[in-house]
Amino acid sequence: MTPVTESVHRHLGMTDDEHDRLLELLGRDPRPAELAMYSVMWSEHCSYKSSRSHLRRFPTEAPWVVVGPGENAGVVDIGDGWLAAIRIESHNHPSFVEPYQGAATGVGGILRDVFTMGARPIALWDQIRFGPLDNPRNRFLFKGVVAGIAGYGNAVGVPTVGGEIDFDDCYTGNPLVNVMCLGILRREQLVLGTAGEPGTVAVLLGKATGRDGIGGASVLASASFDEEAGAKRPSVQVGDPFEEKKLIEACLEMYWRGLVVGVQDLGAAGLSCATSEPASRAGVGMEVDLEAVHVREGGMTAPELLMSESQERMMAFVHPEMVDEVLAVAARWEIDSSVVGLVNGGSTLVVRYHGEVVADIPAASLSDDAPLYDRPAARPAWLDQLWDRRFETPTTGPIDLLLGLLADPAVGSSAWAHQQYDHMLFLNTVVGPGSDGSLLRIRGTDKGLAVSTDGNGRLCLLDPRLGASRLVYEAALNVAVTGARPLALVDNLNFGNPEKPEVMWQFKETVEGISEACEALGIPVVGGNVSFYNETDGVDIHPTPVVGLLGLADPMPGEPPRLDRARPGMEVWVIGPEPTSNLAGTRLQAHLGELGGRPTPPDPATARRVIEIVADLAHRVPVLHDVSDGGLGVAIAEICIASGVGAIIEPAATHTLFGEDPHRVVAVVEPGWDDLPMGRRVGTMSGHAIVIGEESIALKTAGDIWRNALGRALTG
Amino acid sequence: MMKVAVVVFPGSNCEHDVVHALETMGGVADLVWHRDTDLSEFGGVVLPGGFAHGDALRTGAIARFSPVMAEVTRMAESGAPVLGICNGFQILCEAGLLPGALIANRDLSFICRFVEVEVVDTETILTRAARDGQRIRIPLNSYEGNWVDPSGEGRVVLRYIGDPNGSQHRAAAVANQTGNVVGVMPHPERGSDPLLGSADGLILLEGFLRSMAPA
Amino acid sequence: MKVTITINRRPEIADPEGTTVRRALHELGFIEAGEVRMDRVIHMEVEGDDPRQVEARVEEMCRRLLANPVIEDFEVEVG
Amino acid sequence: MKVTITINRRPEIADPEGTTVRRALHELGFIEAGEVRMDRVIHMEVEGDDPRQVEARVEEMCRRLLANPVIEDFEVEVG
Ligand SMILES: Nc1ncnc2c1ncn2[C@@H]1O[C@H](COP(=O)(O)OP(=O)(O)O)[C@@H](O)[C@H]1O
Ligand SMILES: [Mg+2]
Repeated sequence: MTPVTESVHRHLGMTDDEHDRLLELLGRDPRPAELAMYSVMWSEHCSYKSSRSHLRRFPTEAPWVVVGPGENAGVVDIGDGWLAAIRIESHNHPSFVEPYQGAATGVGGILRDVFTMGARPIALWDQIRFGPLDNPRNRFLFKGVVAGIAGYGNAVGVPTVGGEIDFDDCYTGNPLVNVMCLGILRREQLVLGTAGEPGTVAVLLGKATGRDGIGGASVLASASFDEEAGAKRPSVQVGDPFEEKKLIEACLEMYWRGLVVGVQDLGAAGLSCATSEPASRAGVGMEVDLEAVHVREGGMTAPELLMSESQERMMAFVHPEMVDEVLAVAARWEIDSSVVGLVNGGSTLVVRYHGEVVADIPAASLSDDAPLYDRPAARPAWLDQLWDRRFETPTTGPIDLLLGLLADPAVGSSAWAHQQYDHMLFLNTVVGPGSDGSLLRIRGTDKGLAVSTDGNGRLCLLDPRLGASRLVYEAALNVAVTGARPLALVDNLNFGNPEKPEVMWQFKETVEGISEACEALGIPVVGGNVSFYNETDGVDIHPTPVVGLLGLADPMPGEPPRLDRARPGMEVWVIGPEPTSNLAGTRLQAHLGELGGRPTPPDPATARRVIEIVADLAHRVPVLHDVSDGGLGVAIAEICIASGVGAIIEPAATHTLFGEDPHRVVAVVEPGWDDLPMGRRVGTMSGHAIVIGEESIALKTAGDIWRNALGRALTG
Repeated sequence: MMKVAVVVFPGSNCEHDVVHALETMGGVADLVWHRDTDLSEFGGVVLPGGFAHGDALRTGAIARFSPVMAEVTRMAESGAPVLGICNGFQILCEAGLLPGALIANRDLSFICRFVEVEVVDTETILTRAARDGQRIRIPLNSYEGNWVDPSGEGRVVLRYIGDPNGSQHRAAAVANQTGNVVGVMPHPERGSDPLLGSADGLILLEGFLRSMAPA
Repeated sequence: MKVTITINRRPEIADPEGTTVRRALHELGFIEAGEVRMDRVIHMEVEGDDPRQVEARVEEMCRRLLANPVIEDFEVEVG
Repeated sequence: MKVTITINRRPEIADPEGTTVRRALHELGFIEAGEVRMDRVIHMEVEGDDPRQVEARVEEMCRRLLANPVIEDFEVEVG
């Protein structure tokens, strides 16, 4: 046996304390393959060692939750025998190293998390954040990421129906690439990541294993970026959407024919995770033979085979009598397969290679005995200064402010990106990209699934708890405008270095904020992801939680509200509380290069009331648009541009027009409504200009500015 | 009524959408696997969109060797309606059942949005139910939608209003000389429901269904 | 045997890749870039002893699959 | 000046497209086809008189735009 020196564990990202813990656990020195397995499985990325204890705070239960956090995806009951599976993931660091492949493999990974549950993936969303586009490197990253999402998503045949694009200096050295996937399945097709009973056979399906991403995603995602990033490059993983497409179809056929007892995708930590986790969940042991693994290249060592992060692979756990059928289904879909393991009644995971035992460890210990840190948290000292900052409301006229905002690539049309995504496949996309929430019909029923994803790093920097909870309220309102009520939430927590008490404080506050809002609205958290170490040269990103909310419209409105359904003569109303004069954390501030103040807190009772009003109105009015990024002014302008109709809006103060206070929605209605609950009339749809008080701008000019915002920023 | 065969290659992804849209029109359609070698029970065939064989090498290049293509060729020669949508169009070109080839869009980007096309030839299986000059609004969804035809033999069936991708003669759909084999780049099946933005595609699918010999 | 196959788009056929790359180079300030053509190169390991025979087989592969005669020419180099 | 730029994906980086093409060749009976790698060659006209200077500029183009240094190697040949 090769002696394992201390420097090896450090090189693999394991601390000396963790190494001592491992020695104690095993009662001996680890073999090289064992050390490799523990180092990856105990990495931040796989073990959630800094976040696990805090994530317990989330409310996770509701009568309709079928599978909560802990499995590959959360699953909820949507009626009529249908379940929905949902999950969100980040691929931030890989996308910084190689934007196309980083984003592409992110999409591949999130799809696998969903079809591992037995679901057919029906839609994707991407939430992507970069540094400003006047920097060529940021342009390169942005274009590469969009191309990667399009390249993989389109080819794998799952529509990307929405998402978010934002830009801020803090993401220059550390872009955020989050992807979310929704799948649906019949109740009887639900599959879990379990290894099953003793005697079950482990069959590895899909792509041949190569030296991809060894020490890759998991190590990359668990360490900060510095000059060394270059040295980590050779482990770039390449996505193969064609293989994934075949894998999806093969797996769905296996589920449908009842051929598997459990399935686990191979993501970070590859075979190590795909054998130990299902064994641990089922409370069984397993024997694995690495020689059986189908490989792309010769001469791979046992640790390499166990750590490889080659994409597009799945581990199926199969009753021994079904193995031949499983292999036949794989062959029919033209994917490779190999029988690599056998489940037994013990509790150890024994891995052999060339007849030699290379690992013999308690199967559950890789996940269950992972270190758990309660890292110190401290409110950042600089926060008070940020709160005390006085922001001078600009004296610029409303139209100039509006045009400035519409020209901002984060506010302007996202068509440059989303027209590169197939967002129509499967004929379900009733409301697609460019709106508040997406709305997908569920064929064969009169229901619709509404989804909204929301993040806002600036707001969360100013107040992580308040900011995070406002994201949940905003998402709930976004699904309400399609007529849906919230069902379940997934969250992606993008943060800086958790070893800094300030970051840990932001993290805890965020978890608290999401939890409070979810409790107030009765929304269970059914899954998520944590991405730490988003820092470059010691500077952390803004705390950037992203929430994805799934809602159910039951029934779906016959004519769901859309931004393009306003017509001349219709009236413009605002529904919700009177706004304050607060501009803290708004897009207007960002646009003017400012960030400071204390954002307006949400109000749970008001939130509930507005959501109810709006979800109800969705069946009766042509246009509903929530007031968020860019405030009322931008919301109305977007309706005008989408519908090709001007508007005459009452004069209003700058903070009324561009403030982003929560729980507000613009409704455009046929004339004749004397009253709308919590509503007030602010204008009329009419003509070919946007008129605010005394000022106006031609609709065409405003539209061109909005439509070209991203394209113009990209040409530098 | 005769059944339509909708061919599934590894990597196809619009097959269920096509079946759904045909069924909305009262048609009967079955999926057939690319290794099937007998289509005798079908009156027409659709090669749906997607990324057959991952678009490796050139789009459609590998799919044209699939065993089912011998039957598709036989049906094309017998005069039965053969329709390639998007990737199916590309496969028909590679197979030599339609003239020309499809290369990358002029601006080198994937385009997914509604486009308007104009019917310029009503004597084909796709346009039989349409009027000459009729405008049809359906979604385009492709990276290689730019048709080039050095032979000059292609018969343009639908023409883009505007020029989204650089296609020769602004061709959005092309037929063989006898009009029974048609490739169309935008997706008629995606324009099959007003709830999704348009039902214009049904006019085209109607033409296809009408072109099948009565059973 | 190592074989290198070059697949050229015929000059009379449009080359959007080439055109786009040239435009991008100009935008980056590489104004000296003139016409750009992008071709494919396929590197292949082929079993066989006789270079002439290998060449003939690979040419056959090109005619059947690797090149599209409607728009492309090819060249095969063995060794 | 005529410049030829060869861009090859690094050998340790997977090439799924090559794998698919190899599979297709096998199905067509070309069982002698071994590993297939899909690469690119760019032919470019570049204005300039000094080959050394042209080469340096084109290498710069490769680093900035034409090649992806994370997964690809490139070679520039002038003339
Ligand atoms: N922020 C979070 N909120 C809720 N659940 C979370 C969060 N982060 C991780 N989880 C849950 O923890 C489990 C383990 O996640 P992970 O190891 O990343 O899964 P995978 O290997 O499938 O990507 C998953 O069920 C996931 O939903
Ligand atoms: Mg997973």
